[in-house]
Amino acid sequence: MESYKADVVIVGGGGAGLRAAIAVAESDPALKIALVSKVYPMRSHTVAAEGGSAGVKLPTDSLEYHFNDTVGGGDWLCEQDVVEYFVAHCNEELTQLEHWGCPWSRTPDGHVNVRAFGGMKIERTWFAADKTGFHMLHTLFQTSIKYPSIKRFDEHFCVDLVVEDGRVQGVVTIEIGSGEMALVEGRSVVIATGGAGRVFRENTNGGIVTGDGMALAYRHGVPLRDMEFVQYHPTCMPGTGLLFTEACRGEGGFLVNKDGYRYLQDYGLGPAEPSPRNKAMELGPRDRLSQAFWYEQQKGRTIEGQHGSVVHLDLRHLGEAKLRERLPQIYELAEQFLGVDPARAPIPVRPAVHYTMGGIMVDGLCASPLPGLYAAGECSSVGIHGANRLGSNSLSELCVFGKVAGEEAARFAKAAAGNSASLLKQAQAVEQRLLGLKTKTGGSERIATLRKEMAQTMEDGCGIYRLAETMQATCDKLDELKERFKDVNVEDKSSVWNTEWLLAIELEYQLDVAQSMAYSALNRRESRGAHQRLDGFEKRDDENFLKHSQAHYVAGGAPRIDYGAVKITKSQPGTRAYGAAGEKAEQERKASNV
Amino acid sequence: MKKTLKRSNAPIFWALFGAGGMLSALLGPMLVFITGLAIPLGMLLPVDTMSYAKMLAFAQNIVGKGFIFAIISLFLWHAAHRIFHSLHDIGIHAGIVAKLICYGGALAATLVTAYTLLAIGF
Amino acid sequence: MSENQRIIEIEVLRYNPETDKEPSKQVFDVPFTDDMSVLQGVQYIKDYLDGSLSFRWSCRMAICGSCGMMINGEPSLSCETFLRDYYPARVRVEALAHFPIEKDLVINMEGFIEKLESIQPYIIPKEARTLAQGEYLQTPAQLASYEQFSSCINCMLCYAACPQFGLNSDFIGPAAMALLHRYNIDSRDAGKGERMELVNSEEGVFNCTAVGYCSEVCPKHVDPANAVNQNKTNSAADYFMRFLTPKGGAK
Amino acid sequence: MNKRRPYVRPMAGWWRKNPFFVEYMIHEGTALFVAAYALILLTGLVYLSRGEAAWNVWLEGLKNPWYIAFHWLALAAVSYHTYTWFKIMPRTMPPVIVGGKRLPDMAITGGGLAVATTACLALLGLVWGIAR
Ligand SMILES: Cc1cc2nc3c(=O)[nH]c(=O)nc-3n(C[C@H](O)[C@H](O)[C@H](O)COP(=O)(O)OP(=O)(O)OC[C@H]3O[C@@H](n4cnc5c(N)ncnc54)[C@H](O)[C@@H]3O)c2cc1C
Ligand code: SF4
Ligand code: F3S
Ligand code: FES
Repeated sequence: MESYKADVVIVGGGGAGLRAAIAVAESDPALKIALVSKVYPMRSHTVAAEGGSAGVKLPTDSLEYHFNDTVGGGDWLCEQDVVEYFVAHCNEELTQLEHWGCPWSRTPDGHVNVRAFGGMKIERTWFAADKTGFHMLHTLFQTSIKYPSIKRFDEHFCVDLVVEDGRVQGVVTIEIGSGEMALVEGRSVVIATGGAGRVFRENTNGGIVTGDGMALAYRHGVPLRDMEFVQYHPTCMPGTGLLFTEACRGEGGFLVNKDGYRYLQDYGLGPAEPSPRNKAMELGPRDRLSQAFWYEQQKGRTIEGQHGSVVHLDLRHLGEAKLRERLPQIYELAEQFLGVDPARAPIPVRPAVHYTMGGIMVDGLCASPLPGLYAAGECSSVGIHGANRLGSNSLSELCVFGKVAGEEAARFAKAAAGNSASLLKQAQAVEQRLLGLKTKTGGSERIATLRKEMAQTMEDGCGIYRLAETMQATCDKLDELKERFKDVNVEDKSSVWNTEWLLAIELEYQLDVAQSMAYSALNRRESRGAHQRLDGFEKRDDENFLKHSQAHYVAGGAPRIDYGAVKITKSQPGTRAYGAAGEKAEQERKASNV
Repeated sequence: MKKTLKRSNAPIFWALFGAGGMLSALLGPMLVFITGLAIPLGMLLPVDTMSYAKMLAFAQNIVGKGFIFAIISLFLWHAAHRIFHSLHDIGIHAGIVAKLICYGGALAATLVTAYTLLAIGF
Repeated sequence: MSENQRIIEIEVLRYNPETDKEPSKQVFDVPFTDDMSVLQGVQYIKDYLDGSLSFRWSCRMAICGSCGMMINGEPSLSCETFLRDYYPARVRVEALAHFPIEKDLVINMEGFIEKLESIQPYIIPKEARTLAQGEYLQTPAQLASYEQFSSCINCMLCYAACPQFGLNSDFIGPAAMALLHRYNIDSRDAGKGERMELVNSEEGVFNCTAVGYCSEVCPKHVDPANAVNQNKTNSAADYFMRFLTPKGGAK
Repeated sequence: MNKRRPYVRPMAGWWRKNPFFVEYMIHEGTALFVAAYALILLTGLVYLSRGEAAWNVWLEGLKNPWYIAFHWLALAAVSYHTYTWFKIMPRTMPPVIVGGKRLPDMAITGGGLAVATTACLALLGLVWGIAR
């Protein structure tokens, strides 16, 4: 087995991973960086982000506002000191991207333009048309080429961490092209493998978003935090789940039910004004909008489509010219995938799984409890999203915490002792285990069947609204699927580009991650942010559950769930109110503060 | 990591190709029509349009000389370039030989044109 | 849903380097609905008919650039090409043309990545700017001048479309040139001189014979042919100007 | 022990496999007519330099039906060249921005063809004027 020695290993070539790699390279050009990614970096799912990236920009805005929006939006389950650091560094990071060439959309005088986004009080979302993630990712990837110390392992699939002497010392990879496994050593490792949305059925995520990194850390004893909080995005394509960005509403789109009625006004988000005001109506937070959809569906006021109930995203009043300029990709998506011309007809939409708020538990410096292991991006839980992420906060997170993770990992690598000599043996054991998965014969379970059943049960039990009974059923089903996985059949026995084998490995990761979600959800007996229950726990319960859930891996069994404290600095938990009610609440808060 | 790059001499041929292509696109159809169809068939233009006297005078005039030279040589450079590439396209990578035949032919014709125009005198 | 489900034939060019001498065709019967893409068709094959079929994909929304294939001989993104447009005829799916096939529909793209790396695809500023100085000012018009060339998703359809690349894989090719051009004309960049060396070289723009099919198939309207061909003019200018200017154009 | 064995497909006959390429080969093929026509002119020039008798032989020769047929074909080919030349034009020149919008391809091609038509008519007019 080949082995390669680096100083810092970064797993994941998305926004977070690339930013981390550049941070390591800039902090010390002598450090050797191995950037491992199962796809070429520009294929990473950051590429799909459409709407934009938050950073205080306008003179009317302030860091405090951004802080309040984020903490309130997260239903107070945020680490407030980390949020404070975050909001203070967004603008700087987005400016850095500008210097690196990101084609941000501009105002007529040449400054970077900002747009409105859900749950944000003031316009602060930097955007590059409706391809923000695409441009950020390509800018980061192309910039990373400048640094000779970054050695990329493109299309190398990370299958395990190597832990020895109580610290992580490298990773084991499969070179997809040859099927050969290798040990990539490092004195520190950054995980930046993105979210896990593919464990659900209808989702906005790419095929690669399978929670691998979460499972890797989890299996090595690192808790997954707040995994029950899974964001449903309210405006997705029925069937495929493809996303119509929140920017559609930021630009002034309406959501209407089958009667053409802007139903959000019935759910405490009104009043309905001709163009949505910030933090009201269509610009409310995602959890609220998705929940409103659910109620409309219960009331029979949605439209029945081929792929379930839908409501209409109406952009017609914006006019073709504006749509083509501000939302060109959305325009094409609607035309090509749905045969709908958004300037002439409303777009059918329904909620779909979009984002995993939880992830690998790390502190404000992106360090996990396992020494040498860092995490950043969607796979991590650094603590800024709480129970519900605000749109456009996560692209900024990639940059802000990608950089922190890179710098901290570099620091750790320089201080750490040399690596143990016996790592290769560990890696060879991993190789044997995984080759076994491929070479074994006589399995009777199809990968696709298991995957489908998992995705369905997650949707059933961990959807927009949750009940103990169905969550329990989901937990049981996942246990069953894990059992059945032992009998999985990999038809393809070859080495070169054996993607079936990789799918099997991914499925195993997904099952672990799904379990952490379902059990965390079952145990949280309250409703908060994206976790909403209808079985007697409809209220937020700060007394018992203003806490982070932490799922611990238990080999061969159900995860063990315990809880950790939430760091509250300046914002005491309050009512999450939006629309007119929200404005009133805010005024009252202000008045009482003086 | 950086490869050593060799500067291509293509701009010379490409510029001639472009100039000839533009000239033939602008005037080609009408020239073919006049010299190849209208005159021999006696259509449209007076029969003596290309009489010896007129053509000699044209070829002795400095502007006329320039015109004739440009048309013949640039048309040929244009065509030579395209033919050279088409040979490559259909899988005849004769390389230097093809190059010599195509561009060499254009060069030879250019020289003959120039010589003849000079021989015709002023 | 099942009433309007029909069966379409998908013919796939298979190649397994470990057992096959050369690629061969295999036909699958795939049930499909009107909203199914060709990608979903091949996914169906992998999930239920033959798990060994290999192909790249991820985003499903025509932005990650992974899923390029030859569909009925045309380079296309399989996630935004729909089976309904071929039915009842058979759909023919092959790996992207002009690239070596690794397995089935997977091509080797290392050469392309090397090209991307060779064009210095990052801002080379006149003078470094600090974060404290804030953003560069760039007017919407300045942005518009390069924006189109910056929207390349590296799907390589243009390479599969370009016969000149097929005949000579050293040719820098359409997408890499589009990206190079994008940086050259970005108001923040001053690296044009360095990049011209590649444009002018034997691997450079003059391999292009203005076939133009690259722009035709580009799913993101990058118009790479325009980038390549504009740079012929730039390169020719550079070629002749060096005789006129004492320093000699780009080095 | 690397099992990769990338398969490189042959290029032979590529231009027959796609209508776009067939068209490309045809418009490249117009070069044959351009070359032949230029050579005919060059012959004429040489005959002109040899005196009136020689010139008249050349002029008479043009009336040969084969030559006439050739010139009809050449006219078609060169006209097609003109059309395709301007059709690719939008690919080859810097984008023209008018009023903040990129000029559409059609406009550039149309403009080019209009210029070519004008040039041709001007040439005809000129010849006609001189000859009269
Ligand atoms: C459709 C969509 C639109 C969005 N829009 C917005 C928006 O407008 N604003 C916003 O702020 N956020 C948005 N988000 C969220 C945001 O884009 C993501 O949270 C973010 O891009 C995740 O980035 P990342 O770097 O953490 O992971 P990714 O970009 O997903 O990258 C993960 C990387 O890890 C690698 N990897 C994974 N597993 C392995 C393994 N086993 N071995 C090796 N490598 C591995 C992958 O190859 C990849 O390179 C959107 C998300 C989606 C899905
Ligand atoms: S230029 Fe167009 S076709 Fe070529 S790689 Fe880029 S997006 Fe794809
Ligand atoms: S197809 Fe190829 S030949 Fe030129 S115009 Fe495009 S690069
Ligand atoms: S799957 Fe991403 S472009 Fe088709």
